[in-house]
Amino acid sequence: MYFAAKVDKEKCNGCKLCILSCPEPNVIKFNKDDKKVVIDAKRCKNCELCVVGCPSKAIEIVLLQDS
Amino acid sequence: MNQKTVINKKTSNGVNRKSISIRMSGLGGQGVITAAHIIGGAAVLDGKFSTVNPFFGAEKRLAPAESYVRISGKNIYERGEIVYPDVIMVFHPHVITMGKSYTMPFYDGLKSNGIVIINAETELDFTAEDKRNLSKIKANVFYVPATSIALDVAKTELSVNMAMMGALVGVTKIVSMGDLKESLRERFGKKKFIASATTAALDDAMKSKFAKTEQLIEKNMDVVKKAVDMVKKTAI
Amino acid sequence: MADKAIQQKIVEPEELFFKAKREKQFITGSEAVKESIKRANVDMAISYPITPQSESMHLVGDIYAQGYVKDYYRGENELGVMSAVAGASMGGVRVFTATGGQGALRAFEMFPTWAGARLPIVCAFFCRGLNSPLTIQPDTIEIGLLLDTGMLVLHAETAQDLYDMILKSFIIAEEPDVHLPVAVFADGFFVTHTREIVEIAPEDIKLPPYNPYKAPVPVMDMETPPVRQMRDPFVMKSNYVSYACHASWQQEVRAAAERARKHINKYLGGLLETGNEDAEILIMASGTAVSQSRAAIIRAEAEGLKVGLVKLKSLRPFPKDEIKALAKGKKAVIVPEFNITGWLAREIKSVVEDNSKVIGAPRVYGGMTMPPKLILEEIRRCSK
Amino acid sequence: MNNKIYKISPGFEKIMPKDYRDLVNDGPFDKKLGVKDLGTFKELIEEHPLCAGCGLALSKRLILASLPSPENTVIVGTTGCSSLSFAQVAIHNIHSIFGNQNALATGLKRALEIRFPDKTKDVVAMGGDGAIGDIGLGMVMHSWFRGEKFTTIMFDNEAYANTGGQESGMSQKGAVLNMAPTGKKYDKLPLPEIARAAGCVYSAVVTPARPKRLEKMVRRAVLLARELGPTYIQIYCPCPTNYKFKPSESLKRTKDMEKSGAYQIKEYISPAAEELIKKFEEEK
Repeated sequence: MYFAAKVDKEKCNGCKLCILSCPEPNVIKFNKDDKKVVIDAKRCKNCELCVVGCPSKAIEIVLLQDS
Repeated sequence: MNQKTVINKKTSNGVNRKSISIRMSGLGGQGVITAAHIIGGAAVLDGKFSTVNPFFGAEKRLAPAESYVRISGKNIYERGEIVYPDVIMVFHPHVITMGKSYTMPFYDGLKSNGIVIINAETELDFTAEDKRNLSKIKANVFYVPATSIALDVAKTELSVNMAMMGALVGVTKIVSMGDLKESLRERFGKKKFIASATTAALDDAMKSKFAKTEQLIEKNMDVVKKAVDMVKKTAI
Repeated sequence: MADKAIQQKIVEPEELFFKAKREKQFITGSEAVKESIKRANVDMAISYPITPQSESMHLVGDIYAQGYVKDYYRGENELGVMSAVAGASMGGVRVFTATGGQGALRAFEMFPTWAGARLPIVCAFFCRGLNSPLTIQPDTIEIGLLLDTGMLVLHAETAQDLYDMILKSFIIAEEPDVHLPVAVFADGFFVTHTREIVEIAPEDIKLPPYNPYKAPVPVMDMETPPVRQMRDPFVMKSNYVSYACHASWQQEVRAAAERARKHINKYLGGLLETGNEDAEILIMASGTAVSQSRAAIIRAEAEGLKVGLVKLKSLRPFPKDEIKALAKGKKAVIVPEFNITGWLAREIKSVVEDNSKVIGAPRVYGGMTMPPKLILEEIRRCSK
Repeated sequence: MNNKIYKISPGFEKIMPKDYRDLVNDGPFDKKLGVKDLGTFKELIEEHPLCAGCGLALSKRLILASLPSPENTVIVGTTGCSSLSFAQVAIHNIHSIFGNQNALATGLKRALEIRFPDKTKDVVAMGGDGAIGDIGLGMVMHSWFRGEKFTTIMFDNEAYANTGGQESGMSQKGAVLNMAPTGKKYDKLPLPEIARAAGCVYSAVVTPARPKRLEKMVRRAVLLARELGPTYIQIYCPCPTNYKFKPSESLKRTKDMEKSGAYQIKEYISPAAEELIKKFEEEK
């Protein structure tokens, strides 16, 4: 069980500001097909900088159950 | 291009085949290290073995400076300071009178029947104890007015060491005049020589006194020859 | 870059070391260093005018100006120089520098780093006393302090040794199964400032260039694949694997030094040299202490005393088996040293079977000379 | 670097770690990518052990994405927080001892110039404020005085963060930190100005809250260093751990510092650099 950032695809406008505010490499990826971001939760350190930086309030920190 | 003394294959002139060690004591800037280099170089040109090394501190002008020359017909192993010299050369009276020396008293370690050559215009006033000790080891004390010879003949104090070498050759015949001249030419004739940065600067000063290297060598050889004539033994 | 290129023919190391006709020159130890570097095909040399100073590194500057070395500059301090030669070596060029005494200690942190990064740097150390009280005079105390940095450690007796050891060190250092820095020590003044006859190879030949792609570690030039763990191994991860890597890497550095033995044997004719090793009394020494011992032995023989001499040329790798065998059954092993700590006696005591016969004397330090008479007195005492 | 050299030999694809496979298939080498492309390629840095919300980690990501020629860049780092992420960088990355990065980079850059006279090999020295501003300042400044052609980048978190938050020369006056229990007694070192005076042809200050500006500066610094001489970039890297704020406040703090004037973005460009920049822009 751990906390990690999660994107609400409905709200994401693909501005990529979250990618530029994340201190971790290769965590937030940009999907060229739907022009939205995806988060690799396993590498997320839960700093919340993307949450603060997202103008669309599309990211929140959630408690993930998987190991 | 590079400083080198190619060893002459000719046989020794036969003078003084046995080993000799010389301790030169002077003050920084007087050329004790250069003198040792030239004497050692002349011996090597003669087909002998020689090692030459200086000893000084981080101090510069007028601080004690010593150099040591070992010459032998056989391989030389011992290194460093010469503790038991055959010859002691004193380039400046202050070595004795002001104690500007690595060895106190200045004759310490001199072998029996050894030679002392002092640069002074007049005889020095040794203490009674010094006189007693010097005569006990049967020291042969010579004086040479090296500074005035240098000023008279070469018109520069930088040639004091040449006069001292002349006195040495006059007394010991340790190297020939020809080899000495050749060694001198190798030392000053080449474009650049470095023993230490300070020595290099003094070399340039020396060269600036003379229009040409050959003139420098001739004049300095004149100093040497005059010193050969003027060195005098004194009773203790 | 120097203004004019020098034409030198590249020859095999064996040719330069052993076959080329040598010429005798009457030069100082510092000049011998210059002559060595002239023929070593060195790419870069970096200097610092340390106090204590020898002329070696500014003479190397002169041959840079003549075109024998591709790049050269005066660094800002000893640590800066030792760091810059590391950078140059990681960049894949052959480098040389020299230091000694206080300067060496100021840069100390880099020496184990060189070894750990497997850099084949050749550095000459000209031994001087260490503070305090202030001294700049000859004293070999620094060797004892630098023995366990992972570098190979050689100790020159004469200017001839210095010339040969530096030149050969490049080839030994760069052997792929070694690939370690080599520290060539020589005693300040006694060797650096002493003018003596040295036999040297012609100046128109030089060693083959260094090939960094033969190194057992990647050269840092972005011409080899980027890997996750770089030439600086295994730092900063706190887990069992990283500890195990670090430990095994240290073993590998030491093992590489041991593998240098065969190359030292090949090029330097052995880690040590012996004379009269059958005698009951042996002198074991390195550096200038060997010269003083030779002079003492001549006098001992004149008195009818038989003494053998063991000259240690390599201190890392240390010729432990050789020394153990040589010392076996001897009456005494005399170890004269130019330092107060007696590191060589300590080393020898650690490998001989009965170490009570190892005599750590005479010792002189702080710039003192060692009259052969002092060694002779030990020989006489042991002969009774 | 030739891209082929890090390709995986046939049959080994499954053995190589995923990160390596990603680098080969999707890495930035030879692709002229930049900060705007982040999120669409495999980055040069991998998962590192730096703290959550670390301004240094963000800066390093941005710098690596900004390098004009990563396939021919060698990084020289030094002890400190930044060194915790060296082993995770997929270009040659040297970690030497504390504070000597600029001396080491000098030797490296000169060696690469000897070996590759016809190629461009960029060297970038990176370190924290402790390494660059304090312990290594002499070696840093001397590399500038000598005019060495490489870029120096400081991760300025205004403290010795790796060792637990001690005062550094780059800490703000009055900052209460370990070893400054009553507050720092003197001003932050004026390093950008010192860099300019010491011979840097380009000296700039930026924060990771301005990624595009940062990218522009890094590119300029590296390209100018190739041609002209030393360049310097100082990046404010907020440290939530030692300055004791929430990781989520890192970028807000950066903006506040900028707004209050405590940390000003600036750029000093020498006339020669100015001319060259103009040329670069025309070529574009």
